[in-house]
Amino acid sequence: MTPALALKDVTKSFGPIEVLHGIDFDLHPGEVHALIGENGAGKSTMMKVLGGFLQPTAGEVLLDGAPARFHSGPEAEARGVVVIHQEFNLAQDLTVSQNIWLGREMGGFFLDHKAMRQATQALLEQLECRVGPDARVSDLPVSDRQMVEIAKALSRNARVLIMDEPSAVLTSHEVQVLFRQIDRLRAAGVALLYTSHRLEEVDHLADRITVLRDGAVVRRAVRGELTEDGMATAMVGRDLKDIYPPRRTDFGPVVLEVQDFAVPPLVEGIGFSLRRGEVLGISGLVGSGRTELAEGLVGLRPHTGTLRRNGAEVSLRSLSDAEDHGLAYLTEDRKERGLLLDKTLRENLTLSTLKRFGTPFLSRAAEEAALGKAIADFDIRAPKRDMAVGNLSGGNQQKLLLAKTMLPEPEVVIIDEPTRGIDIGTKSQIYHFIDRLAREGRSVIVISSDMPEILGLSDRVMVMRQGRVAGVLEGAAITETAVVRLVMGTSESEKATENA
Amino acid sequence: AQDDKTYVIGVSIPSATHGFMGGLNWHAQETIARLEEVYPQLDFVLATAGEAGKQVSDIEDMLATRNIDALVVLPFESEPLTGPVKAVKDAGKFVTVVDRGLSVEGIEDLYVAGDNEAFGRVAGEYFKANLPSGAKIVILRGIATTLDNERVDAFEKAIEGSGIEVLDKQHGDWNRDKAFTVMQDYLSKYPQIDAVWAADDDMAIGAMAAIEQAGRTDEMWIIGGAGMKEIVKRIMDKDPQLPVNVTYPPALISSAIEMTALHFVSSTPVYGRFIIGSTLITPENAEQFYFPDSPF
Amino acid sequence: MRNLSLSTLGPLAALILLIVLGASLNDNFLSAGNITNVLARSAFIGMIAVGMTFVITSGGLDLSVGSMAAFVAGMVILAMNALQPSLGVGLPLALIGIGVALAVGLLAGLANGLLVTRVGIEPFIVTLGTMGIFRSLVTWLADGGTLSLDFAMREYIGPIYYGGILGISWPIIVFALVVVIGEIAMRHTRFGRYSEAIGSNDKVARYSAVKVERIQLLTYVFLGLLVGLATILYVPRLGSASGSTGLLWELEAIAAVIIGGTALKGGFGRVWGTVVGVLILSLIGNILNLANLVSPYLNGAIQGVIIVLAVVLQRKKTSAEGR
Amino acid sequence: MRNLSLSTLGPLAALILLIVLGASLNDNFLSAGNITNVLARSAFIGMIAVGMTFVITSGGLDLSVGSMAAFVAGMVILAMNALQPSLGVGLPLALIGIGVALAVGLLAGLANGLLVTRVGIEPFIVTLGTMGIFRSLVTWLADGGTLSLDFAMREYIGPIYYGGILGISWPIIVFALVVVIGEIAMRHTRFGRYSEAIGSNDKVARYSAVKVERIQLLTYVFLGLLVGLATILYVPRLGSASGSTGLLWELEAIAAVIIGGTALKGGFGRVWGTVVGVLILSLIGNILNLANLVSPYLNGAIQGVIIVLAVVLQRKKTSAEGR
Ligand SMILES: Nc1ncnc2c1ncn2[C@@H]1O[C@H](COP(=O)(O)OP(=O)(O)OP(=O)(O)O)[C@@H](O)[C@H]1O
Ligand SMILES: Nc1ncnc2c1ncn2[C@@H]1O[C@H](COP(=O)(O)OP(=O)(O)OP(=O)(O)O)[C@@H](O)[C@H]1O
Ligand SMILES: [Mg+2]
Ligand SMILES: [Mg+2]
Repeated sequence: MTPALALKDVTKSFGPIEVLHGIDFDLHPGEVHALIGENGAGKSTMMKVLGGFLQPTAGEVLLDGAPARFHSGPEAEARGVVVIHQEFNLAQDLTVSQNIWLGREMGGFFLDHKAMRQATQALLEQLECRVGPDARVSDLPVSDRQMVEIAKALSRNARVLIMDEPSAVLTSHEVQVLFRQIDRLRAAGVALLYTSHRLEEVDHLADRITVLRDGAVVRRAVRGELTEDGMATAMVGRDLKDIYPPRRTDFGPVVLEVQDFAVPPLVEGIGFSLRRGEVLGISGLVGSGRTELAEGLVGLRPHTGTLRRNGAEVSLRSLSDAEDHGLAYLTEDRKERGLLLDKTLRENLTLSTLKRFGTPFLSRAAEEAALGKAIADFDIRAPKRDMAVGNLSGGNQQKLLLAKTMLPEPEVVIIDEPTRGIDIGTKSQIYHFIDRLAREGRSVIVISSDMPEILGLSDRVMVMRQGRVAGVLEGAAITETAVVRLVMGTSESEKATENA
Repeated sequence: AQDDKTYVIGVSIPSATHGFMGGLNWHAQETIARLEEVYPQLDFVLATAGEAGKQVSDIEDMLATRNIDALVVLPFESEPLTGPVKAVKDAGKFVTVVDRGLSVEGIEDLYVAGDNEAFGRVAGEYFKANLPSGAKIVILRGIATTLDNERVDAFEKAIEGSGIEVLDKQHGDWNRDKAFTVMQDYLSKYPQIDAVWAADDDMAIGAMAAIEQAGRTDEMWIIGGAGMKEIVKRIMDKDPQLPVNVTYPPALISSAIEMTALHFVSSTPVYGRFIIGSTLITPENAEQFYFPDSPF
Repeated sequence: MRNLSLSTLGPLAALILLIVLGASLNDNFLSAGNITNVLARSAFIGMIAVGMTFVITSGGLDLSVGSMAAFVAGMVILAMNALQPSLGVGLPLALIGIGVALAVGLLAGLANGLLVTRVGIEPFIVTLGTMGIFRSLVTWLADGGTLSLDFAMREYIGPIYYGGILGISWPIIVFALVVVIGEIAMRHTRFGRYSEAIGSNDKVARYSAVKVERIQLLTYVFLGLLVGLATILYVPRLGSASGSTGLLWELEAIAAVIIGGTALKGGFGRVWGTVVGVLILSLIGNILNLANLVSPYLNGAIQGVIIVLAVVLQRKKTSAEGR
Repeated sequence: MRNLSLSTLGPLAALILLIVLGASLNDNFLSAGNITNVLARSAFIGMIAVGMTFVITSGGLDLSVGSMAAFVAGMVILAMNALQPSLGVGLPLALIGIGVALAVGLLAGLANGLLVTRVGIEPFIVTLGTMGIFRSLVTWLADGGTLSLDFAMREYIGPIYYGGILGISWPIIVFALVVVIGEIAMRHTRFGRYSEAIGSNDKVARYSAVKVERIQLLTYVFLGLLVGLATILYVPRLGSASGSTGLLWELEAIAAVIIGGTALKGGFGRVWGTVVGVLILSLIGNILNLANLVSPYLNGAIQGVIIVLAVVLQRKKTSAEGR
């Protein structure tokens, strides 16, 4: 059988730096092919080459066995090759429906708004997504944006669908929805290429697996040949053990206490406390208000209620107030709120802590030193130090964002989706880093849609549902079923007991 | 001062931003072309400025790079140009000031000017003589400048005691479009207007178009100013809407340049003040003010 | 409904306030004559502002429209004067004038658009340059003075400005048509949709098979055409063009667009808003002329205050969230 | 090094070309006198453009600077004329003039900044409004004419413009200082870094604990102060202020900033580039005066062409990939 899409000895360089070295690769109709590899291994680059968004420096892209010579993404799309990009690819000012049909509007000379809206509605329903067709994309949470991206790709009726970390910003429920779509497409004979750093997903989905390391294929396998551990080892090139650090036991006094906290319009009546040296996990569905709560806590959103820091009531009106009180927040929205994509690593790293780098004149040397340390601590892989952050691989951007958030050495840090898009090796490093923070006597709130992460890291888990606390679990009570039950709201009676 | 030496005469004038200045620019270029032909020993440098600061720069450049022997300047504004022109004089150059006097007396060798006071007064006297007491008029003023103030003050002084009522005096900025708009609004606002003083012919043209559109052509007449050729033509043709006009000839720049040239090419010393009065153009004398080739 | 949000009602509210103010200051304010005057004089800037809405929405800018209008008017007058001896005063000559206006406008817009899209220069710089070029050319063509249409021809085409049907004058009718077409183009055609998409994120648009350069080019050409159209209505009014024709129209057009709620950074365009913006600006001038409020020297200040206030009315309460 | 990329060298190359052109046209072009003249006259717009660089870099815009300069000059002259009888001509009066200029500039900038940051109106609209307000106020204060400094005082402070040390005149020295301070502020202080961050993405800046509104406010205040400083050097040169003082300076200042390579959309500022931009604009005027190239009516066209060419020189080849 001729592959639907293939790469023959493809090399890709950005300027002097070669990031793909002689890749051979094929993708068949009716299969799900998973591409895995560390951050910066070249997965996104390879997918962009396949999808026509980048031209190979050497080698060929073959479509149905014949040289494809795509000059642009749209050209490839016209021939049935569709890409869901890792970076969001939506126009923020347009509505969901406008984005989905952009470039392929329905109607003759006049646009057929009704048809597009209905088709959008149908697509979103298929994805069990509650977003309205007329919602403006800039008003959507990142997870909904991702669902819109998926809807957009589905609307293209692709022969080849390339998905670059589509699940990174989704919760488990939405991932299930996505999987059903993937199964449907596979059955319909579509060739699917899938990347994810969640290896259990790869294990579940993939008919074949290709492992990339440093821009070269290091392993090819078929279903069942590799375990999750095997994949991790193939990616990282060494054995990975103990992804999650051991639990901590001795906690200090309460450092943060929240009472009757509300962030209008969604979040109300939140109360919890956080002890010194503790990791509090917050779980919940998309739209349950976790991000709003966090942003309210650090003064980024208008809020009401009381907040005590080491017993003293504080009023945080802005993020810099929060920083003065030793709080820090890592946003889930890397691209729109986290990083300046057109600036260098150094400028991004030090932005929120510039005061430490000299008054009145900034010390370039000190900044460079901090960057050097961050690169080492967080294993940031940047081909060049003075490159624009937007050109880093997604995972490395996330690591930089983490480094940036940790630079002020906060006492209490709220991390919203800490390992989004991060490879398994680095994930483990980050978990150990969080553990080290806690052992040093800091307190960490982890908001995560990744269930194993919540289970593996948290000393306590607070579950949110529709803007309220659905329940709090501690110690041995933290089990997947218990969390899921609270998340889905299947047991109202339990809530009362566990909340007490 | 007659020898084989060539002399450079700098001419600095405002740029052609409205009809009158356009005419003045045209006359300046015309005169320069003519004089360069006649007197090979004369070189001219012409610079136009849209703003006082730019004009100061132009004059500095002439002094620094063009080695001028004389400067003919029509100051964009009097005050800002006084210092720089004085610097030219202090450098030993011959200075001719045109139209707008400097704010310090005695700098220039030669002063050639129109008479803004008379420009307003002559028009005002015509209104006084030709309108009954109680007549209602409106005024279209120029750009807010000292010279506009002088004209309007003189006009108002001239009609004093005549019983003529000035309904309104807004700025038309010497601009046809602006004058058209303002006149339209005057016409909406005042049911009776007996005459219009548009202190410039460009504005008169705009105002006339508005009056025509409102169908009130027979109700009022208009006096403009500066002798634009189209207007002079209509006076010649005894247009009842445009009975007379007041001169303020853009050609005065020609006189200034010529007299400055004479200073270098003839032995007659040229010094002093030449005020070119504003006279009334009437159907009888209109012919002598009609220059069909001028753009103005 | 989203379309009836505060930011739509804001400028409308400002407009209504101005109308109430005008009516209370002068009885003739609401007379048919005055309303016709205000609408007709809004028409020039209005048509240009509708075109500008598309340019700005797609992330561009055009500073040259005022001098482009002067240039187009100059070319029309030159062409008509040159052909009048052979063609005589009449419809053919008028049609040629119209043709010249549209053609020159189109070419001028094309020049701007090509410099922006093919050569890749900032629109601000391109149109600052062409602004100087067009204006200079008019001054030069007019020899520093005024280009005037031959009087007979002017009488003939005068009705284009002053005439009309059913008591509504042509500029108003044409303006209304342009607005309707503009609104439909913005809301209901690909051209408008793509303009918004490009202004919002040109990379996304490019990834979605939108021909970014072509659409951007089209916005400039469309604007050029509208400048030509506006000039067709302008020339009969006074029958002349000079270096001072259309002075600062660009600022007025851009201001109208922004007052109407279109974002200067692009991505979001509102043609109706632009119309309201144009009317607000025209009304301010009209009211200042009709009412002897203060020293005329302060007109500019009052105008400034009202512009700012009109926009304050349309702003929502801003918060970290709202941004 | 990235800082020496084509986009830095582009405007420099254009500048050098202009200098070569000037020198070949006129022997006196490179004379000390001419160089001094060009630099000194660049100083006004230059200082304002340095301030504008920060405003634009942080995503703002200020159209009011020209009329603000007129307003500041008017206030300085009024104050000095009022106090001259009691204080006499001398240093104290001159110092008061300087104080008034800086204070009025600062307050004017503060007004712009507060309207933009606290009331949340588009900078374009705010400064379009204040542009009209400042200019009107000057015209009104001058009663439609010109406000003039008493001649005796003018003679006394003349050296501020025409004097200097070591043969370098004061405007040049002050301008050089402003440039150095501006460059350091942009590259080596938090203020500059934050300005770039806000212009690049104000949301990210806010999420990075940057006090976005405060920095934006500061950019307008800084610009206002620089307008005040420029006026201190302007008043001795021209000794007067009227409604037409500083006309279109805003356009020149913005053009200088953009020619210099700062992005109009914000996020990336280059003070050195702005200086090059200002010099390019000054030199174009100077060169046009040096040689009788063509009809003066076409000066504007030549200027336009050179501006566009200067920017073409600095553009890299754009490609779909590079965007
Ligand atoms: N436009 C570009 N210019 C320069 N370097 C680039 C560019 N795009 C990608 N790179 C570099 O190419 C390498 C591969 O990046 P790529 O995005 O393909 O990684 P990835 O495997 O998708 O990683 P991740 O899991 O973090 O998404 C990285 O080192 C990245 O910095
Ligand atoms: N009206 C809005 N305008 C702009 N952004 C919004 C708006 N409403 C929500 N958001 C964004 O959406 C996210 C809020 O997500 P929310 O708190 O509802 O869900 P969550 O529980 O954090 O789930 P997840 O993060 O998985 O989507 C935040 O990034 C927030 O900034
Ligand atoms: Mg990737
Ligand atoms: Mg969230």
